[in-house]
Amino acid sequence: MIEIGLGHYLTLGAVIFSLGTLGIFLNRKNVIVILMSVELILLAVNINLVSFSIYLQDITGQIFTMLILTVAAAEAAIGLAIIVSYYRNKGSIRVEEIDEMKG
Amino acid sequence: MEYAVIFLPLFGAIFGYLSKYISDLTSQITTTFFVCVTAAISIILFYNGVINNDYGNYLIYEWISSGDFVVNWSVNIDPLSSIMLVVVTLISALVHIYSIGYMKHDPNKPRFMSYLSLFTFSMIVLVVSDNFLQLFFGWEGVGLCSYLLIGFWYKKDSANKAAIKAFIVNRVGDFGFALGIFLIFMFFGTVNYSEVFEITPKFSSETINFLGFNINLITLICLFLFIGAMGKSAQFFLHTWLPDAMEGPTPVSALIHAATMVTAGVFLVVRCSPIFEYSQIALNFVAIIGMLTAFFAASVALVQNDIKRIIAYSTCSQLGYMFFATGVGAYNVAIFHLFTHAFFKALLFLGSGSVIHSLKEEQDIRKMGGIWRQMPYTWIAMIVGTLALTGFPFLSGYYSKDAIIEFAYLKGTNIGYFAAGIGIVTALMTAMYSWRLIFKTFHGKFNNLDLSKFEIKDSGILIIFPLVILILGSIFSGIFFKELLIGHHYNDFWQSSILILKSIDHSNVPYWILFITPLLVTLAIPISYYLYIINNKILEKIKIKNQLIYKFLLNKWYIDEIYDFTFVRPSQIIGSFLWKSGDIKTIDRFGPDGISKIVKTLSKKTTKFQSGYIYDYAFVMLIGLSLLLTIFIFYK
Amino acid sequence: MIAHALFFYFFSIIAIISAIFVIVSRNTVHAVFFLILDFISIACLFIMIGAEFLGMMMLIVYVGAVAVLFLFVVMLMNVTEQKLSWFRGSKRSGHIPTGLIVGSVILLELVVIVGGWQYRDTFSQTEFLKFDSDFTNTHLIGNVLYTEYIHLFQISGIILLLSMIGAIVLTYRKREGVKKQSYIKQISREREDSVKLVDGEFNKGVSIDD
Amino acid sequence: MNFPILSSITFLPLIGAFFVFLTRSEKTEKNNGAIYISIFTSFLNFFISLFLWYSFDTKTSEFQFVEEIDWISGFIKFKFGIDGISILFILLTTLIVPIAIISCINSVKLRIKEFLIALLVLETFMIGVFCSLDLVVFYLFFEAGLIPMFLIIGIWGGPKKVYSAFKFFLFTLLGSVLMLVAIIAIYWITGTTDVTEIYQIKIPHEFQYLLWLAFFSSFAVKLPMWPVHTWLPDAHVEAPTPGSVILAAILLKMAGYGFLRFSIGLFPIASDYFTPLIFALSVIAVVYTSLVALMQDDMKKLIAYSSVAHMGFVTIGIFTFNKQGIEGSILQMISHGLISAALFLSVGILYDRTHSRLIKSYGGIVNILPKYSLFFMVFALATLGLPGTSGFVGEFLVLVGTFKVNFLVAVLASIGVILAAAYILWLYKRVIFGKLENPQLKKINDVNYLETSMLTVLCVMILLFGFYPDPLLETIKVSVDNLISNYNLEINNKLTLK
Amino acid sequence: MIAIKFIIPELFLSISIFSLIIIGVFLKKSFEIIYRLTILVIISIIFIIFSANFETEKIFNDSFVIDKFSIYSKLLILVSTFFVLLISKKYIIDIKNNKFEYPIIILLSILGMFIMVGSNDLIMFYMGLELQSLALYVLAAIDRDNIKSSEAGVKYFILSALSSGLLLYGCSLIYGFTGSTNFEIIAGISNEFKIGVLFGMVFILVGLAFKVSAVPFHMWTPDVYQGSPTSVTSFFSVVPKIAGIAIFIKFMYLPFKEVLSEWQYILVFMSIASMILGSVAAIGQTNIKRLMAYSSIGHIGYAIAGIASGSENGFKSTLVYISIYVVMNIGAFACILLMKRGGKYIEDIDELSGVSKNHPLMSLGLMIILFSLAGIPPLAGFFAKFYVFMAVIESEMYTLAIVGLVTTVISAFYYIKIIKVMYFDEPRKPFEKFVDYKIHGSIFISCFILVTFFLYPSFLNEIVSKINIF
Repeated sequence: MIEIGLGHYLTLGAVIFSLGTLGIFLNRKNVIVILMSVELILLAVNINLVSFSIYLQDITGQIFTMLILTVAAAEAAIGLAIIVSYYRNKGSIRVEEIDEMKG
Repeated sequence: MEYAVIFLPLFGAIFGYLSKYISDLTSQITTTFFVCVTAAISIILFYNGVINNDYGNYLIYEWISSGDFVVNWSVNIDPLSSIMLVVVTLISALVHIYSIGYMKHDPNKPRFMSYLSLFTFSMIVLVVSDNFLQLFFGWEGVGLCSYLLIGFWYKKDSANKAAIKAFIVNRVGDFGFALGIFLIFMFFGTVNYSEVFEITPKFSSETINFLGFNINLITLICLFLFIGAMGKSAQFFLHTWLPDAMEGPTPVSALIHAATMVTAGVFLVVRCSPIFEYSQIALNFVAIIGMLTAFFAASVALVQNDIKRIIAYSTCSQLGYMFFATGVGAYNVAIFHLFTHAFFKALLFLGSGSVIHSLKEEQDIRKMGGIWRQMPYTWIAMIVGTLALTGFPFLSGYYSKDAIIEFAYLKGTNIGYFAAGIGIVTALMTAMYSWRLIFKTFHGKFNNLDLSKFEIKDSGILIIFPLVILILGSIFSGIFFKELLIGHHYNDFWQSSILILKSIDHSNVPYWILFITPLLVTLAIPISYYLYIINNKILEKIKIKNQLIYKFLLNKWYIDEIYDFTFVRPSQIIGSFLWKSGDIKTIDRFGPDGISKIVKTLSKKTTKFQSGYIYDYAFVMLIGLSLLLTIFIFYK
Repeated sequence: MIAHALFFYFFSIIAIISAIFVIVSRNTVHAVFFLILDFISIACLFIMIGAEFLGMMMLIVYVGAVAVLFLFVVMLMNVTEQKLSWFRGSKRSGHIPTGLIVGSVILLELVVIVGGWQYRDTFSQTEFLKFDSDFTNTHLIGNVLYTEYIHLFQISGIILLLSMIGAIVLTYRKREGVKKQSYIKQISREREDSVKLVDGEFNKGVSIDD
Repeated sequence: MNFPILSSITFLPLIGAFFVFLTRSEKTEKNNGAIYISIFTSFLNFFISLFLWYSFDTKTSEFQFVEEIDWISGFIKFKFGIDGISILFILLTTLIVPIAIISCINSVKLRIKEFLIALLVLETFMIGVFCSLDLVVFYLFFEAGLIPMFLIIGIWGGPKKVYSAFKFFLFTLLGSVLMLVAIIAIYWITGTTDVTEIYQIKIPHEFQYLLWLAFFSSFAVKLPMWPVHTWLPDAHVEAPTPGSVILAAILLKMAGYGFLRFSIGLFPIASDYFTPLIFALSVIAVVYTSLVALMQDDMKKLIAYSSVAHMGFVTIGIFTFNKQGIEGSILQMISHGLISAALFLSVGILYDRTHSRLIKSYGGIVNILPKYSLFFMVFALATLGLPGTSGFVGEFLVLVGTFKVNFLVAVLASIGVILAAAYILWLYKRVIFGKLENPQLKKINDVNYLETSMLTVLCVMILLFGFYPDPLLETIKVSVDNLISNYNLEINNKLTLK
Repeated sequence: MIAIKFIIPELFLSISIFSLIIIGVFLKKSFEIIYRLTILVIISIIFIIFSANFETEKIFNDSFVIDKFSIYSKLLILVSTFFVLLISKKYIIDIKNNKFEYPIIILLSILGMFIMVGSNDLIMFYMGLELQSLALYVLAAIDRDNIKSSEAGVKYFILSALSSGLLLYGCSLIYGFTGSTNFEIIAGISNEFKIGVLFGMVFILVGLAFKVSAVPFHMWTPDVYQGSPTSVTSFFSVVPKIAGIAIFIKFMYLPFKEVLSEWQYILVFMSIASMILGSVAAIGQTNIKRLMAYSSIGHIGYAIAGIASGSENGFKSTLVYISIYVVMNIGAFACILLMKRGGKYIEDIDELSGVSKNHPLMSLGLMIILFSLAGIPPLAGFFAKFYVFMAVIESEMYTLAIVGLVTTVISAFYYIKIIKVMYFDEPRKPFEKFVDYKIHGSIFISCFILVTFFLYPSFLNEIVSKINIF
């Protein structure tokens, strides 16, 4: 327990990843929380990548992380834009009400 | 000339039908003319055969050739076929002539005449064939014509029903016949008579496994062929169509259901004598069925009231005689009886037709009576026919029927004795019902309420003329042809066309058997006169006392009802059961409809997952993911 | 060593707890703040194991930009307060246990496989996680980012461009009836268009409005 | 290479269809241009196929007029060729299609142009089936026929057309997809889908059983055999007259042809092995459907069920593996093609006049339609296999062949013959005979010259081949011999291996 | 810079995007001109690609590959985009969505796909994927005043982000366990694969399956197809599928080639599930776009079946399949884009009732396309399936083949149901009659290809047979 190895970091990543996935489908009320859960997932990935990078003494992982950061930002921007656009039409962003199409 | 025999009636049929566009008369004349010519030719052929021994096989062309299954169309003239030809064409010609008069008022004369000619054609094809398949063609052809002619008055529902019944019952017989042909082809490798007969002895002890039974091959073949014969000749079990067939016009009954077609079964058995001779079992079977039919039909005829039905049952009964004659091995006698029977039965039918015609289509003998003065010619004809039928001495029936009983007796086997006994009893019954017919029809009180007795006139020349010829035939055919056909030197005539392994010595017949039948039938005349004319109370009493038996006989032993109950209804019920429950409720329900229903429910179920909620979608994805991961972990 | 362990546990526990609160808190603004806290703690972990540049980037990009964006939107839509607790949907409620089961199954499998519990021997040999190099982490990244990975850098630029276009397409609207200053119009205004010399007739005045 | 006569027969109707497509559809529903073009095309095709028959060499069992081009390069060649068996079916097709086209004039009232296109396209596919010597090509044509037939039933059909069309389409499609699997499997086993090559290579017998079943599933549905026959009555009932004619006369024969060419040819050992199955199903079909036919109240349905029974004879005959049986079943197919076409035409003629197919709405037709009744009589008699009609020769030969192999099957099948007489005569009685009771019937006219000519042609053919089947038998003789000898060779090989 | 000459198409594309943005911003009512320029750009890229030689080149530290495989995919993407743009123009104008950004975003997504199909490296792949996906999110929601479009955007965005997250997690695992992000290096050491890598592979498979909408990661498809504007749906159903399948093939055949036995059964499962769901769920649909969504799920099932066979014929057959699928889908959507009545576009299948009376040619075309989609010979759709099952049976996966063909029958049911509606039912009011040679031309070309394909069915095979990704 005292010696912190790669496994610990990966476990941390796994926990956050699972929390992120849970957040996506347990949430019923607010789409933005789902967006945040997606960010959590990306965070978990980042943890993985960085710790692998350090472990492997290879910089690629960190570059990858950095690009993911960029993409995550872009994704957040577009996602929020979509949600705003949706909000304008519907007047609500409750996840339960996003069911115009089904079947 | 030989080809003409077969084709003239066909041309007659075709031209007869087509000439309806010209006039009815043309068609009547054409068909009659062609058939008369045919009759003349066949008499010439017969004469040539008897005198000059001028027989032969004339090939027309190859019909079917599939591998070793080769069948020809051909005209085969041999003693048996030549005598059959004479019977067929002669009666047919007479009936054609008769029909011109009889059908005077019918709107569909051309059709009728052409059917008659077509029938003649088919019958000739049947008779002159040299192989089983052509025989089968003719066999079915006459069945068809019989169907067409029975149903000639298509507006009558009963006629249509009777026609279908005739065809289908015949089909049942044909089914057996066809199986017989299959067997023959399968083992003998050919369906040509001559080849088949040649190698039959080799198979005489062959046994085969048929549907789990080990049966002698020859016996099996004979039994199957005989089933065919039973159907066509209306033998017991398959006789039901014949009385109903009387729905057809009377000339038809005379031609088809008395003189020619129904005797095809006898012809078949005789034709196949080289096979039947090798199977005692089959012969015994034939004899038993023949006896049964003879007795059964006679018993039923005793109580029937329809003039034509009585004669029909009588035909049935006489056919029974012929069959037990063949059954005891007296093929020539059977043909002899066939020959004489053709004349007197045609005579009876045509005579009764004349009566019916005169009485404006009345067939019930209870509504006749006392009209002999009004129609003397017909009366004479009927009397002669009846005498001949009952076997009154020195008329044709006497020779042939007595010969059958004698031969049966002389056979010396149990079956033979029994057959002789039945023959005698039946002969008595025959006399009873025949005279009943005569007396009820022509004598006693006039019972018809619809017609005045004085309206009734005898029929015209076209009807009487054939009767005259037939009277002559009924009287003399026995005397003239007795020696030729069943005499001591019968083999001179028959040559190889029939085979009798153990010929019956006919020289020393016991006297009692010679006399008993004529005696009985002669006695029957006054008895029946007494019973039916003078004192018919006795019969009434007997009728009331034995109500059960009377009903039993009146309803023809309930055979029709039994068949209806065992075959017709079940097949209808099964048919609609299979359709409604089998096809619709089972196959469709569990097959296409069921599957489509399942798919549709599945579709509804799957689209229910598509709830529209993001979290559900994500959830499904993650379940998928965890499933894959889990499989992976456990798989490794 | 112990310090490393202590810090690791400290930050990771904070990260996990704040991650939980991100998804359970009723108030969306709180959730955003927990997200920020999460980012900060992870950034700290990054810095601790030697990825300083990325740690800083996390703070700048996530905390400085993304989270603020989130806050903006949350405020904008006035959806800060969720009226009911998040986990009780108005319709079915069977999803919580099944969801938790599925989530924990995934977690378990991940931990078993990648957390190194099954293959402990592969990983636990690592004594200490450290870049043994003369360069700093930032140097290392700087060395390759504009050389080896220039194409990726460019692509990320295009992605950002796209996100910009996308956001504009989706949300930008021209309002009707808003008066705006038009430079072009102003600049391209010519004298001939604007000024007209009229010969005024005496004592009659000029009608200007035509 | 010689003139590609087979391809021209096959694709000529397609060209005709194209020209029909170009005709202007007029506002009045009569579109004479389209009718003339299609009649011309189909007759031309018929005459070419007659010429084909004339130039066909009946002495050799080799495939003739073989055309071969590289099609899917490296995999599959587009190969056409015929032997004595195929040519009869081609002739049947080219004969029936013009008749069907002529019958359109009376029975198809709307969208006749599209109908003709569908018919001509269908003709191409049908001829293609009989010509193709490559499994994939065969499959292609075999399946493609579904499209026009589906449309014919669906667009021009009766009230329940949708159900019937779907049932027809999906049922047959389901049956034949398995065949596709088998065809591909054969490709990977033998390395080719060229039938003649596979005849040489021979499929190892451990594979044969499953492959046979896959082919069987397709043919059984198409034929149709019990218990997958239920699409047929529905399809027949709802299809317009020409559609029923084509369906009964030709489409069903594709399956019979398939059994001959592929099931026996490619998988002799499996065919031998599964003969009891075929016999059982066929006998059930014969008896079962005959009984069902007895109780039908719809004329077309009755005839459809009788088709199932007759096709039962065909399968029995094919799987006897002897000359009489196989020749008989080919003859039976040809004659059934003629007879069922004729029967459906006849029913169609009544239907055109009164718009009812129910038996009970008729009765006493003979009073007003004597000519019609005569024709119908001939066809009815041919259906029940009266000697002298083509129906008899086939049926009888089949039974002869069957009897050699299995008594029980032959006996049971013969019962079907009796029942056939019962249902068809009963039908005839109820429709044609009796009193004319339905007042609506009194107004209708007898057959016109077009109908007469169609019926006469069929009638003459039926009688001709009844009395003189030699041309047909002569054509197929050598090919059938070859088929049987190949089969026997394989079976003997297998026995010696054991 | 020697590398530049190999990425001229991509460079040209990027530069044109920038220029188009500038033009679009500075010109008023610029949709028309941008639209035309976009088409011009696409055509010129096709020519540029053709003018280069087809030798395999690896650039950017082997992270980007130009080979026949990627060129084939790019060409397919370009051609199908070309047609999709052609058919959708009138629709875009009619729904007043004629923003100049629309074609530009499409170009951007194409750029993403280019990068994706050419990538030889996880990072490169990820960047391409994200570029493509972000563009698609925007496209889905582009009709921003329409609630359905917005909802489609939200759904697509969230689920896609989730799937990207999963995919990235997989990438991180693979990176960690192999120490490299390069496909070839990963493939090279694949013998020593640890279970961690295989785990990563599963995650990546999930992400890819999402992109091509394979079951059970298909859930977004129907809603997004239905909600997005039809022009976008037609794009969605065609172009990203090509890219998705291409990269799917690349993943399976390059980095994970050696662990074929590991992924094969996953693919078989996905394939069977997709085929079944695609055919079954579509039956109850009333909206034609939704139906096309299910249909595309089913078709992806067949395409994956080809990959699942794991053989060389397998991926080639999948390429052929997807090519023919593209032709059919473009035709189908062109027909859907003709369904306009009273100024409004309609999507109900029932509205097609009896359309064959009033619009015989259009319904003939749609019928051919639908039969082809159902895989009935002799249309091209049959050959597509035929090749796939050739490959599948070659690998002796009989169950897959039989299930696949049985689902063909089930799916035929809903295709012919549309035909039934068009041809068997009573006609309603005719659609608005307009002649747009772009749409009609596309339908004609599509039908022409589908019908005449059987004359020379090895046309695509011969092209594809030269492709090699190893």
